[in-house]
Amino acid sequence: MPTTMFTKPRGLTDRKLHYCPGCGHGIVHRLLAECIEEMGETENTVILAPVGCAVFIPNYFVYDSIHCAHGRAPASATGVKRVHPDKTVITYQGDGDLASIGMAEIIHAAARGEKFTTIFINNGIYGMTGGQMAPTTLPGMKATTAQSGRDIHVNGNPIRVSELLSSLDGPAYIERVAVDSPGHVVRAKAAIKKALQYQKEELGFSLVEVVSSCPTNWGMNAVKAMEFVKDSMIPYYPLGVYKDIKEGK
Amino acid sequence: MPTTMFTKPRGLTDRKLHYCPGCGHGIVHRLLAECIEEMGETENTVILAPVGCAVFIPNYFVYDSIHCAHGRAPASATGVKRVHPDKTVITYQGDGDLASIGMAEIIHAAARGEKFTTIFINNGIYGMTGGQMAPTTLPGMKATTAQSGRDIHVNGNPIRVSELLSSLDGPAYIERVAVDSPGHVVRAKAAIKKALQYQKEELGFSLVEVVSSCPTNWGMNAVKAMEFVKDSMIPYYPLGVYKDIKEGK
Amino acid sequence: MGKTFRISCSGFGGQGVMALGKLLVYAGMDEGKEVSWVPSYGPEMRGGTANCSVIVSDEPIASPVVDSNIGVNVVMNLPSFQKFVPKTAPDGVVFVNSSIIPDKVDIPGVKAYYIPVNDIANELGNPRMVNIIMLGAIIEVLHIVDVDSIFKPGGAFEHVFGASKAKLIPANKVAMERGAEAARKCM
Amino acid sequence: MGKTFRISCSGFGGQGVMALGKLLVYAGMDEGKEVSWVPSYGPEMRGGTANCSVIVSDEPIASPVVDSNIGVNVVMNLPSFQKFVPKTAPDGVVFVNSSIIPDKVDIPGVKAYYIPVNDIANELGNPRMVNIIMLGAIIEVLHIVDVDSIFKPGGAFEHVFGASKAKLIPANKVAMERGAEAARKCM
Amino acid sequence: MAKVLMKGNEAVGRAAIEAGCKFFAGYPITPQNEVPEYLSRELPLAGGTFVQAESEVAAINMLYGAGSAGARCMTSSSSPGIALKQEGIGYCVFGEVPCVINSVSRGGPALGTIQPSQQDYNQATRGGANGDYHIPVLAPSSIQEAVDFIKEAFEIADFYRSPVMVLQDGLIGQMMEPVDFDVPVKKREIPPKSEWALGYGKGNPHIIEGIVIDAPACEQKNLRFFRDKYDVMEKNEVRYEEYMMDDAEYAFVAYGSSARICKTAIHSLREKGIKIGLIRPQTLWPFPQKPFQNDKIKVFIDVEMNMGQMVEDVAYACNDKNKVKFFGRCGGMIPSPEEVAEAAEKIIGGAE
Amino acid sequence: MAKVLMKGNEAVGRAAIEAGCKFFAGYPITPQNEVPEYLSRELPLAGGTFVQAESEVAAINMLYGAGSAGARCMTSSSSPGIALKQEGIGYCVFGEVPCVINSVSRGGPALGTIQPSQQDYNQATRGGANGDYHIPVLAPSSIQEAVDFIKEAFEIADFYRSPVMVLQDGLIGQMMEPVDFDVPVKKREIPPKSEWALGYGKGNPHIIEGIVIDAPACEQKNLRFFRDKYDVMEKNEVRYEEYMMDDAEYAFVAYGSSARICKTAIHSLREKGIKIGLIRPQTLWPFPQKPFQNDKIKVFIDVEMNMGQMVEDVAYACNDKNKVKFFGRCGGMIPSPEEVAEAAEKIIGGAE
Amino acid sequence: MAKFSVTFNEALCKACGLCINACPKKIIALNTDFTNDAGYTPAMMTDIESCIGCCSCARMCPDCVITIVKND
Amino acid sequence: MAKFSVTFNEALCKACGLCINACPKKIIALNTDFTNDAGYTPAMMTDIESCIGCCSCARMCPDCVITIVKND
Ligand SMILES: Cc1ncc(C[n+]2csc(CCOP(=O)(O)OP(=O)(O)O)c2C)c(N)n1
Ligand SMILES: Cc1ncc(C[n+]2csc(CCOP(=O)(O)OP(=O)(O)O)c2C)c(N)n1
Ligand code: SF4
Ligand code: SF4
Ligand code: SF4
Ligand code: SF4
Ligand code: SF4
Ligand code: SF4
Ligand SMILES: [Mg+2]
Ligand SMILES: [Mg+2]
Repeated sequence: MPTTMFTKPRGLTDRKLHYCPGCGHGIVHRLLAECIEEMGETENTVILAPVGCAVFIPNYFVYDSIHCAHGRAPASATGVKRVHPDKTVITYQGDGDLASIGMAEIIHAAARGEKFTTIFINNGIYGMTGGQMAPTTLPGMKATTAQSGRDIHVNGNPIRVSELLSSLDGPAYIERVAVDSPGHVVRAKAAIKKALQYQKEELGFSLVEVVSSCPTNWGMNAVKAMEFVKDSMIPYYPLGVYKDIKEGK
Repeated sequence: MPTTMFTKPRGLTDRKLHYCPGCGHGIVHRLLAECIEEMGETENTVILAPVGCAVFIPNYFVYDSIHCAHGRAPASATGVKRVHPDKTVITYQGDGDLASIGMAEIIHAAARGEKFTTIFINNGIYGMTGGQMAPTTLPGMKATTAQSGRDIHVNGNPIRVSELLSSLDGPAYIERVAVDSPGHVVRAKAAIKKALQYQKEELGFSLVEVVSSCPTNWGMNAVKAMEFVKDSMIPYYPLGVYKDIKEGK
Repeated sequence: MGKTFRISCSGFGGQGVMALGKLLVYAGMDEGKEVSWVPSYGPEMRGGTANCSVIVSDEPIASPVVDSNIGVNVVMNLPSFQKFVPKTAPDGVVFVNSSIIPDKVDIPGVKAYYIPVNDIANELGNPRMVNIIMLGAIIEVLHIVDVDSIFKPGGAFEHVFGASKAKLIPANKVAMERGAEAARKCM
Repeated sequence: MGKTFRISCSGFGGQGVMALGKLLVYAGMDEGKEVSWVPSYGPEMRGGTANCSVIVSDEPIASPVVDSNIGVNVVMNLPSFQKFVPKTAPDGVVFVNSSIIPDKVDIPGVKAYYIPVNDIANELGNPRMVNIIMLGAIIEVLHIVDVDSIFKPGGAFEHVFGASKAKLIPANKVAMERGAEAARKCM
Repeated sequence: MAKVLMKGNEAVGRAAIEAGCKFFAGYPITPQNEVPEYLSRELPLAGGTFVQAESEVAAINMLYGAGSAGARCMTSSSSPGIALKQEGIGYCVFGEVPCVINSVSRGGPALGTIQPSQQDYNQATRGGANGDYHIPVLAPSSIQEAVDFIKEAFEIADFYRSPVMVLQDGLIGQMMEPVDFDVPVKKREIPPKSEWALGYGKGNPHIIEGIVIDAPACEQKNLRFFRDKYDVMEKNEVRYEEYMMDDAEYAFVAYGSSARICKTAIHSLREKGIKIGLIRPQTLWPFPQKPFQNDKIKVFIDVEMNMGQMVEDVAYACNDKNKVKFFGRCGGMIPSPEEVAEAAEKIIGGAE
Repeated sequence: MAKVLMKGNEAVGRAAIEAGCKFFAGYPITPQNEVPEYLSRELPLAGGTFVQAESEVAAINMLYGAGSAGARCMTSSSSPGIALKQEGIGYCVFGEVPCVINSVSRGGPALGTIQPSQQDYNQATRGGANGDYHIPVLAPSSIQEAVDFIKEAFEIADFYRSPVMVLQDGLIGQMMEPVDFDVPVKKREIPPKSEWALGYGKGNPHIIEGIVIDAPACEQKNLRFFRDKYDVMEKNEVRYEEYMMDDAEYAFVAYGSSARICKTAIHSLREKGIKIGLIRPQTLWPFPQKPFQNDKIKVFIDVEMNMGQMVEDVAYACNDKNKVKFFGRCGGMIPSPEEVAEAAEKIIGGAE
Repeated sequence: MAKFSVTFNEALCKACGLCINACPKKIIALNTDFTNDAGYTPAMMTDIESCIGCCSCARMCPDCVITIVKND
Repeated sequence: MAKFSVTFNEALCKACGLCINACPKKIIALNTDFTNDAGYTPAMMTDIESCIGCCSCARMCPDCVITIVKND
């Protein structure tokens, strides 16, 4: 009897994703739906969409969902989770959303140890608005508001979110992963699953930072963009577990 | 000939401080004025006041000054310093102001490496509004919004600001000091001076976190409050240098 | 038309003027009167002056602020005397803490009572009772409320200071009576 | 009253409809006409349809939006055909990319030109020139602007694509001419 | 139950609990601190959650989440804090998230002063969020009314799935008055959570919308709001009090604390034979129209603790701006009944 | 200089540089992204500073600092971003900090849609900050006017030491039109920095105030603003255009893009013999009063890309709400000249 | 029958090439003969027999285009 | 004349006691015989001869009450 080894997870709707060809958002959407399905939480999940390319998340997942104000998903998730402590509550945020305008909200949700999970897509750019500099844009990397490349003396230094948040006491689990290769995708899925499990176990706040790509605003094709992730992004944003209270880290 | 060993620095006006008896704000005001005077910057300084008990800073210093919106002094200081790169620019912020509502602004000013100096008064409470919980209120410590003492499972974990900011690349100098004893006051002054010197040398952002007291809202007299700083605050907020780019730290 | 007391209580923070006002409104409410209490909340951190507006009336209360036309003007320190006495109503009454206020009220038609509350409190060995002594004087002169409404179980005193402070009632009754006595001397 | 061209250009992102519109307005401005160019900016990330409103007129331009009563309707793909053709003015003209649009315009009074721009572009070995070919057809039929205003040094072409692209002008001239030729065949 | 004496702010907290509020998020600011302080202590005892938010922005966005999840929820703040909530209020409007915003005004602009004021009338009634929208604004003038209006606000919020604001001034927040918590509130048929709230969408996902990227659809949503919400509110939710208006030739127009001051002024003016009454809007939006369709009134004297922010609403309602005069104090100053009466006499003198 | 063809947003950026803007802080948001993008590239070349702020809140507070320090400064944003700036705008008002706020509206509320709209009229003219205050709001209806008004805005801001808003819609921001950058701007006598700005206070400290804790002093400050700023602005800064009003019996009232659409509609209506013109407010605050004191006009037809936010201002100006009718589209929809003309015909038909 | 079936939902494919790049056997290519509704030339298998069922292609696909079935 | 003069600006003193606590020689006390305008009983020296001029008192004073002069 033929066995299906790989197919679209149940948590995704049939809507065609509006993302550009080869955009990492699609990969992460699928991983998230896979993890939730495997945990049997498909009917028990609420997802909070950011402002950013992923704003249309409600079109793509079968979960209850909400469009949050730019950067404020962690605050809104605090509201949702406190009202529904038994639901799996997930925020999905880009680097502009989480690390720029929403910096106060993510730090405080993390410090409070709010028991939801954040999927943080670090693609080093403001995708939706057309390629402006993000807090995570690499030094030298071009953006429409740093047209000759980010100069740290003019534009400031990039922010490493996982490192920053792991100095806090509230988070239970923080890992940085990437989706540039099949191997990393597998690792990314494991991290997402672990983060959701920590949520279920009520251990505290959990976050997975996914180093992803934005072929369109990086001005590269999808394959080259994944190479850029490997060659340029990951060295600046080292992958690994930054916080794991079960491991005493 | 008699020599004056100690007197009010020139940078302070003759106005009587409105602070409660024994409040640490007064000590830090004096230290700041002393350092600025010793550096010959009395006529060249702009100070940005927070919202908090120190909101009336413009009454007490002879410098040009401005009342900032709650938590936004780092943003406004960015504006001032970019327009006047040659001035000594100082923000003075409380823990509610800097670490709660103003968290995004301080992190981003620090990450951008804005060349001003922040004096951060950690007194573990919202002084001005009458003793509500601050992001720095210790576990177990009472506040009007945590009346049986901060419970980290209900109220979340305190935030250690110096540790948090020192994970960033923009800051040149970050030290945590206290004003509970004459010895610590001397050390605090040295830290403030160093921070201002790093600003003059255009090395980047500098911040001195001062562990201070709020006798009124802690419900203690001034002497007991300083003992509380020593016995309870400092163990949770260890003193020391957290960032010093000259020392490669 | 029934009677309306428009009361202002003012003094240093720490002299208990806010509590004095609260005792009046709790007792007044208990007696079925209309009441209101308005604190002035100033910018001062600590210290400085404090004051409250109190109305005890047989009619519904329109404006609860007593900052002009003060009917019953209780002043516990000199800054308050200077600030509030000029605002007394033409037929008003002033209660002055004469222990620390040397000045005299000089407004035609306005009657003043000089109660040395600090001295009496010191005699009683409890300087914090100045407000209760003054309250005794006020009630003695104006009968705004009954003394009993203050001290009875579940009464104003317990409301304001908490049931756990009920043990202090006897001492406070004495203080009230000493205030009343001082007032009688002025009448 | 002078002449006013109310133009709509629509197609896939990548077919250069925005640039087509811009060439018209730069050239029109150069010729002293009143001009305006309005992009539609949609929510789509990439792909999807793009369109712009262009007006070239002898009079000051009031509303710059050309979304109804379209005088010159340039449609480069099928979705655009379906969406925009019904909005053509009663005396309007439609330019259809007949290489990939099988449908025909069937509105009384409206004249349509079917230009197989993809085929011509492929013949010329440069599929990106579809917009220039179409522009050639439009100018040939309507004389909205002079070809010279497009290609002269410092002209529209250099404005839109940058002076560094001036070397491509000869090839583009050829493309224009091929478009004009195709239009003449439809006349 | 008997009346109890309570500070306005604490009474607001208790009213919220009695109305079934299960989530409160707020950030300290004078003169409303007793609201969060009271609720931090009492709400958990009533099975609810109190969160001290990191900011006013976070607080309103927490409500956006908690309200979306179907809980009755409230935030409270004062002037600059309300300014920071504007974007979030817009999201609650668009996402149709019921919530209650308690606003206790102080003198402004900016940090201004902490004394009571009504300088936030425009802020409350016109908002500062983007887009076309309205939210009901209830303006109590006593602690009793503050309690009743808070309870009512939760009902209105749930009924229309909309934010509702209760606009007070520092005076009502800080004073004490007897209050009866047993005044009944009209219960309404409210849309069941199972039909829309997050966490209830089993199988048929519930979506709380912040964006409707397709302009025609976005327009339709706006039109639906006007048809099903704002127009209905204008018809059904208007509240006002008329005081001594039966024989009145002049009318004060005032809300909140300044209305109380006007009442005192009316007594002294009537003693002088001036036939004056008071129209007291209890809802500032929807603004009452009917009491102003009164031809007997020669002059409407708008009295506010601001520079005349309500004047245009009164002029619109009575449709003759020349009939509208203004007296006010601002920056945290409370007018005395005497100065109000005097101002009225002058205005009336000028009008005759 | 000859006219150049430019996108509205870029023209705004260039106008700011020409006006001497030396500091820009902004946060990306559609449909105004070309403003920060252009300035990030061009402003440093002109000796100025561009900062991409971490948020709109930070951006306006950066202006509060840079403006206080005496630099001409600007921020730019769109609908929800402007909502977030409200508190900061209040600080700029109270601290008397000159700055220019460019607002390019999209459909709302909330994230709404990114299509052009005029749904932020209330947001711009009534603000959402606390306290009594007004800021001048200029509403260009072409790119030329956008450029002229940006330059003028800097002059007004410096003259009154006040924030000034330029309110546009996405259409003007995104379109291209020829523009002449050499149209002269009236230079004004502006208060010298040496008298007030931070960094210029040698010996006599300069203080930018956000708080005046003493209520009487706070009131005095408010009164001074009304006397020295708002009243003067109402007298001197009102701008409007009258178009074909000489013989008009009906008048459109419209600003920005919708005014252009009305002009096209006027042509077709006049062809049908309907004597209609246009009153186009160029300042939304102060709102023009004079053109509405026109007894020949039977009906004022307010046309906006919103649900009628200007209606009350028109009614107030003409002092008869029954003469004011409304037609509009919202949520990012742009009305066509044809539907405007048709709506006008219907309204006029009903009126006759 | 090959050991594995690898099928592409062509309507959803955006021709990004990530699957092609990920496949260790290099047996995926774009089908330039066919353009889907969105204007893309979707990916297809060139040599299903060589497929080792590693799922690398599917894991990298952002658009859930690929389904892999083991035929036993 | 004592080696040091330690003077208190009594009008500013808030009687917080921090100087008293800081003085290693324990030669500062509150002057309960005098109440300043703000209602406080200000600090004073009890034994100036024992002063070692360490400035600890002044360093701890939040209100700049204390001036220390070395008399040589
Ligand atoms: C208050 C507010 N400010 C700005 C915007 C505009 N905006 C939309 S998306 C976005 C940034 C998106 O970047 P990111 O979070 O990195 O997500 P990505 O698109 O890269 O996935 C911005 C600034 C907005 N919608 N609301
Ligand atoms: C936007 C805004 N929110 C809240 C407040 C009220 N507020 C004034 S001071 C303060 C906190 C002060 O605490 P902190 O920063 O720790 O300073 P401290 O008084 O302890 O020195 C708050 C919340 C305000 N003025 N503005
Ligand atoms: S713009 Fe970038 S992040 Fe957004 S969908 Fe396209 S590739 Fe993905
Ligand atoms: S309240 Fe606390 S921080 Fe504020 S002045 Fe008093 S002691 Fe100092
Ligand atoms: S399953 Fe592996 S081998 Fe087979 S096509 Fe996909 S990537 Fe290639
Ligand atoms: S990865 Fe997916 S979308 Fe990309 S080419 Fe392969 S099948 Fe198509
Ligand atoms: S200088 Fe030293 S020894 Fe002298 S009084 Fe002060 S603390 Fe005491
Ligand atoms: S430390 Fe200063 S304020 Fe405190 S008691 Fe001593 S002299 Fe007075
Ligand atoms: Mg991004
Ligand atoms: Mg503090």
